[in-house]
Amino acid sequence: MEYLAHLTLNCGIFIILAVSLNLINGMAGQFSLGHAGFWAIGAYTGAAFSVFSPLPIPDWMNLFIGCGIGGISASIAGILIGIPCLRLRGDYLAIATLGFSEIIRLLIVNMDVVGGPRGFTNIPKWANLGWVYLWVVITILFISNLMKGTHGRAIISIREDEIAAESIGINTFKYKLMAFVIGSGFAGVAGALFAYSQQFIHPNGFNFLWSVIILLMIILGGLGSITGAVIGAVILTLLPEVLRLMGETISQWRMVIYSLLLIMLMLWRPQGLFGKKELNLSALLGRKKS
Amino acid sequence: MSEDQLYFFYDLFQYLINGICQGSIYALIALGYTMVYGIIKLINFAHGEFYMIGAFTGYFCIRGGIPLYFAFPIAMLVPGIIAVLIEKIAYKPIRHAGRIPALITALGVSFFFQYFGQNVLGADPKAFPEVYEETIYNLGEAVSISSTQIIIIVTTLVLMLFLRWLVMSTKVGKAMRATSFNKDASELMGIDTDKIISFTFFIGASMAGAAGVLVGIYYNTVEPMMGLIPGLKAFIAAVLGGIGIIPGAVLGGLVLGVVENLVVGFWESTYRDAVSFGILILILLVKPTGILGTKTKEKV
Amino acid sequence: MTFKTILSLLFLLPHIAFGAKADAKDIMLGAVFPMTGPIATYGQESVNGMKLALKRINLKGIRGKKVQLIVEDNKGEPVESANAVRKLISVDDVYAILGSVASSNTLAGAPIAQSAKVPMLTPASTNEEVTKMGKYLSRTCFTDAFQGEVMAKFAYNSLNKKHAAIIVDLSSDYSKGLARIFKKRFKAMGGTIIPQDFSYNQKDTDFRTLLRKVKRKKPDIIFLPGYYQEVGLILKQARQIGMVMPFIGGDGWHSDSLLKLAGKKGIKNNYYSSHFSPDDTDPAVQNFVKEYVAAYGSKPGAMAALGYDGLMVMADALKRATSLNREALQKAIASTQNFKGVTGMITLDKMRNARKGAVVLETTEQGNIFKEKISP
Amino acid sequence: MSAPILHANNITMKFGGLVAVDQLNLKVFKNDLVGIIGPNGAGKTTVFNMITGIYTPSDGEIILEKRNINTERPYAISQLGISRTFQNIRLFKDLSVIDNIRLAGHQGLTYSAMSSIIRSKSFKTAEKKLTEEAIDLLKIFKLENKKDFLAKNLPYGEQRRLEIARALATGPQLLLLDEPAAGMNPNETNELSELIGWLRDYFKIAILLIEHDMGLVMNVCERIYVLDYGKLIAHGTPGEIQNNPKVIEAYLGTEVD
Repeated sequence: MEYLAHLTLNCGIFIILAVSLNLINGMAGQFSLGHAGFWAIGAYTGAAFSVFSPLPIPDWMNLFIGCGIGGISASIAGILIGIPCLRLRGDYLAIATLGFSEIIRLLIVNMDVVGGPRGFTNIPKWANLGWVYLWVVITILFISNLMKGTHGRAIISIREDEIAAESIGINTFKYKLMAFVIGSGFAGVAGALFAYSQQFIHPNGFNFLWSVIILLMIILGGLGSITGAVIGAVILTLLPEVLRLMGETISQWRMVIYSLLLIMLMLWRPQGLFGKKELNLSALLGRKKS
Repeated sequence: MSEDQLYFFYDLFQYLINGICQGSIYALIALGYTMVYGIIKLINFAHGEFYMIGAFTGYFCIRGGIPLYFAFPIAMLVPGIIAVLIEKIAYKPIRHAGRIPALITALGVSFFFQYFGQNVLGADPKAFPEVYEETIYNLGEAVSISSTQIIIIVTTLVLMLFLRWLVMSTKVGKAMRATSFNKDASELMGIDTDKIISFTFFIGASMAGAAGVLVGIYYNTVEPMMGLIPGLKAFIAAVLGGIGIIPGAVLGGLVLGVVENLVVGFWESTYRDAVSFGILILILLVKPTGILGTKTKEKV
Repeated sequence: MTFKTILSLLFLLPHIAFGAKADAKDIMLGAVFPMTGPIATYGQESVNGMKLALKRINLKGIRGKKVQLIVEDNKGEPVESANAVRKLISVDDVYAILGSVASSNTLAGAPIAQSAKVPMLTPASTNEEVTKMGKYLSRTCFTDAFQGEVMAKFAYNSLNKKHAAIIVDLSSDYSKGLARIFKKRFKAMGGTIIPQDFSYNQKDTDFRTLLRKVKRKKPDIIFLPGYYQEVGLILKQARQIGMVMPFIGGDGWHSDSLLKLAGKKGIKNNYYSSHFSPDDTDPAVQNFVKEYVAAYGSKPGAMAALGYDGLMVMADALKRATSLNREALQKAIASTQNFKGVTGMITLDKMRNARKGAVVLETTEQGNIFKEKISP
Repeated sequence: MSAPILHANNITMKFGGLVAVDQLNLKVFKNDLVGIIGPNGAGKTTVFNMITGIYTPSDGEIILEKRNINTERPYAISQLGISRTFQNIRLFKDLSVIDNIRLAGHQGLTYSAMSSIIRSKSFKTAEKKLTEEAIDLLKIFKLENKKDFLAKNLPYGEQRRLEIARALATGPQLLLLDEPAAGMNPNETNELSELIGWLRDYFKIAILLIEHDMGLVMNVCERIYVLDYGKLIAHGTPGEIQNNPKVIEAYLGTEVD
């Protein structure tokens, strides 16, 4: 079933995006509203590689090189944007990252090589369900293992109390930047995978709204929880399609439903469905017994 | 002076007029941003939507035959009331949950109005009815100013002076300043801070509503998404001038409006938004407290 | 608790997806149009036109069967378009897809239709790239290049203007494409173009400074290939600052709102090219207009006529196809010759683009006036 | 006497027009136990904030072992061997007790981020060692039974102890304690004053502390600096301070009343 297969694939891409944003927002506590910008950079550099200079090797190898290019380009952008912006706090950082991601989008619109306002066409279909989920696994393992080591703890300490973290010798700026660069890098990988599965990308597909939707995913699941991010991504990717199947009227009110959901979630559970906790099967079973 | 040089100055002067006019609109919206931020430290993302609601209120009033001098106050009142309701329903319950949940709620409110508006009013732009015959005044050979431009600049100045008077010279203004300085202490001093916060939302949204009507008349178009970009620009203006400072919002708005028009005039329209966001990032990095702001340190 | 809900939702999903299967006896066609979002008016009008065509087709039926049209909303967004095309192909198993309006939307769906070998016919996307996406992509409207050429001819020959400025909407490929061709043709005929680039972006509202710059160069005509939302404001503001020369543009101008946005002073003395004029005296056109007015209470616009013709061409191809399958259907679509539609004689060329004439309309306070018809 | 490990040379801190600390001279020697006292608003915590790099002095210089650290970032100063606690406890509230300690042991670790991602051997051995050291430290503070509690769930006194333990886990040569006895009952305060002396000897470190509890200061400290309105008004042994007329006037006098 191609349609369901594709929805599953989209879920995978959004899982990567949500888990990577979660590293920045949930773990390091740096409120970024510019994730779509890094997603776009990955998508466009990955697509440019596939259209202009694919190597004469099997598609799956090209896919990995393309994802690498997308991820590294987005990381570099992450460094360039992170160094000035990460000195800002809270809502100021949110606005600055929003500003940067809009500038990125405006730059793409003005670049005719990659299609400009028409969109980038003729991208080969390299990605399939298997490769996307391999990347999902890589992303989740990478980030969850990182969080179990001292670097991960240092990243969390910034969220908990930046001044205390500095007082025990943690270079908070370095770890903020580390979280930001790794997070934007995986967003770039998701971008390349997105390009290789959609075969067409358009600058408007990466606007501010998408940064907010990815944010919504991790907030729904609970900022700081990887499993929460995964579940949030799956729910919010499937929701519009479920609404589509429910008929025209409901589908039309989709964005209104989204925004009400967001407000109610903040009123009811500002910490998200799972809070900072990770969900695991044994805990679920244990809860059932009691 | 050669003719080219002469025209350069004519152009410059015309761009300045256009810029001050556009900047006045930013300033009116920025006033609300700055006041709400000053009092509860919330970047009210939904503020641009109050501007949209004001514009639509004006649109329906005038189409319904209500004359402008009645429609204008109504268009200030309606967004004001909606803002107070929103504050009570969505912001107040989570005031103690921290700044990030509040910011996210504000995003939610903003999206709600944008998309609700799209579904109910339709996404296509509506033409704002013509309320008076526009007069163009020629200043010298190649510079002109329209009656609407004069009205916008004057209204902005009057509203700003009114706000300044309200905040600096009235009892309620004193209470606002006290609440902004220290909410808990103000409560102990017998100030009903909830009421003061509601009042601040009301005033801020009314200013945005006024800007909405002026924009309706000036650009002749209203649509549900119209609040997004001016909302962001006004935020930039507020930060530029020093967030929380009333004259700062106006100064920031005017500077931004003028810079944008100079970019369009002497360079390219395409770079206008990039320059605005660039200014924002620059000011955040160089002087996060804005042009008129003073330094504060986090207490350890 | 939450986990359970999610699980049941996941199991429910395929059920919903497979549950609503249509009557297999009908010929299923899909349509992807913006029914909501910023360009919803285009989509709604197109679908109105198609519904009228559908009624006519089903009076007799095709190959003894009725035709069913499943309309999917793409909200004017590329990603949504791709999802909708995918859903139509794999859930509804349609024979062919009509759509969409905005070229970026059509381009997003095109690779999916092409790789599934499902004919996709766009009634209104004018971007050159669309039909280059593969041989299952066709269109029943003219291309951007042709519109640019038409307006260059019209400005130079009919209006006798020789010195033009171009103002481009940089966020639209449509606008850039038209501008490029206009510049080339207008120069080739002997006109001059002001070399400076004048541009704006969608959603801009203040054009006074931009127009001031243009005015200073003293062009005698201005080519403005944008969409009506901004064009309306530009026309109004241009007249306000005393620019009296005519503005000309393409089919993006087409909307009832243009007059309201531009105002009485702004609307006068401007021209644009379009696919269709309800004032065309052709009896087929008048008949269509009458039916449309009876059904919807207003005169049809270009999008309605294009939607109508798109589905009629599709029906014609269904009739002519050697057998009822997608490959045969695509062959039949590609070989459409001299099909008489309400937007003109439609013949698909080798690249599956329609070759047909354009109309030039003058905008006035009383509505658009049919000026002339320009053939390729 | 040998050279001081920390020397604050005429440091001044101005906030706008307000002079919070005015030309303060302060020395801490190896294995020293020094107190800073003064009425509220005397600028004591500001001194700590300057030493630990949160504020940069407006004037004067802070010298740590012959090195000017005026403009160093707080984390760098911590890495150079100055560690501190805070007046209003700043633990990582949502982390476990042991993770609070392990975080502070961060500086001793050398494995790269990549080795934690691929769970290399160096990662595993280093983490094991870190955990063992953390448990040893917790034992000293009688917190090993609560190692998996979230820090925010500890009672107040234990939070204070955990914060000191965390500061020690960075391996400092100078420990700054900002009102360690605040909010403690007399019993806990007594235990604390014993602990402070013991820590100094066990870890062979110098301790500089701010305290309002005169009993504790007089009991524990060998030298005392007295600040009033940002100015140093007295310096000496507890005995000297107790009899200093200036101090009695500015500070003790009002308390004795």
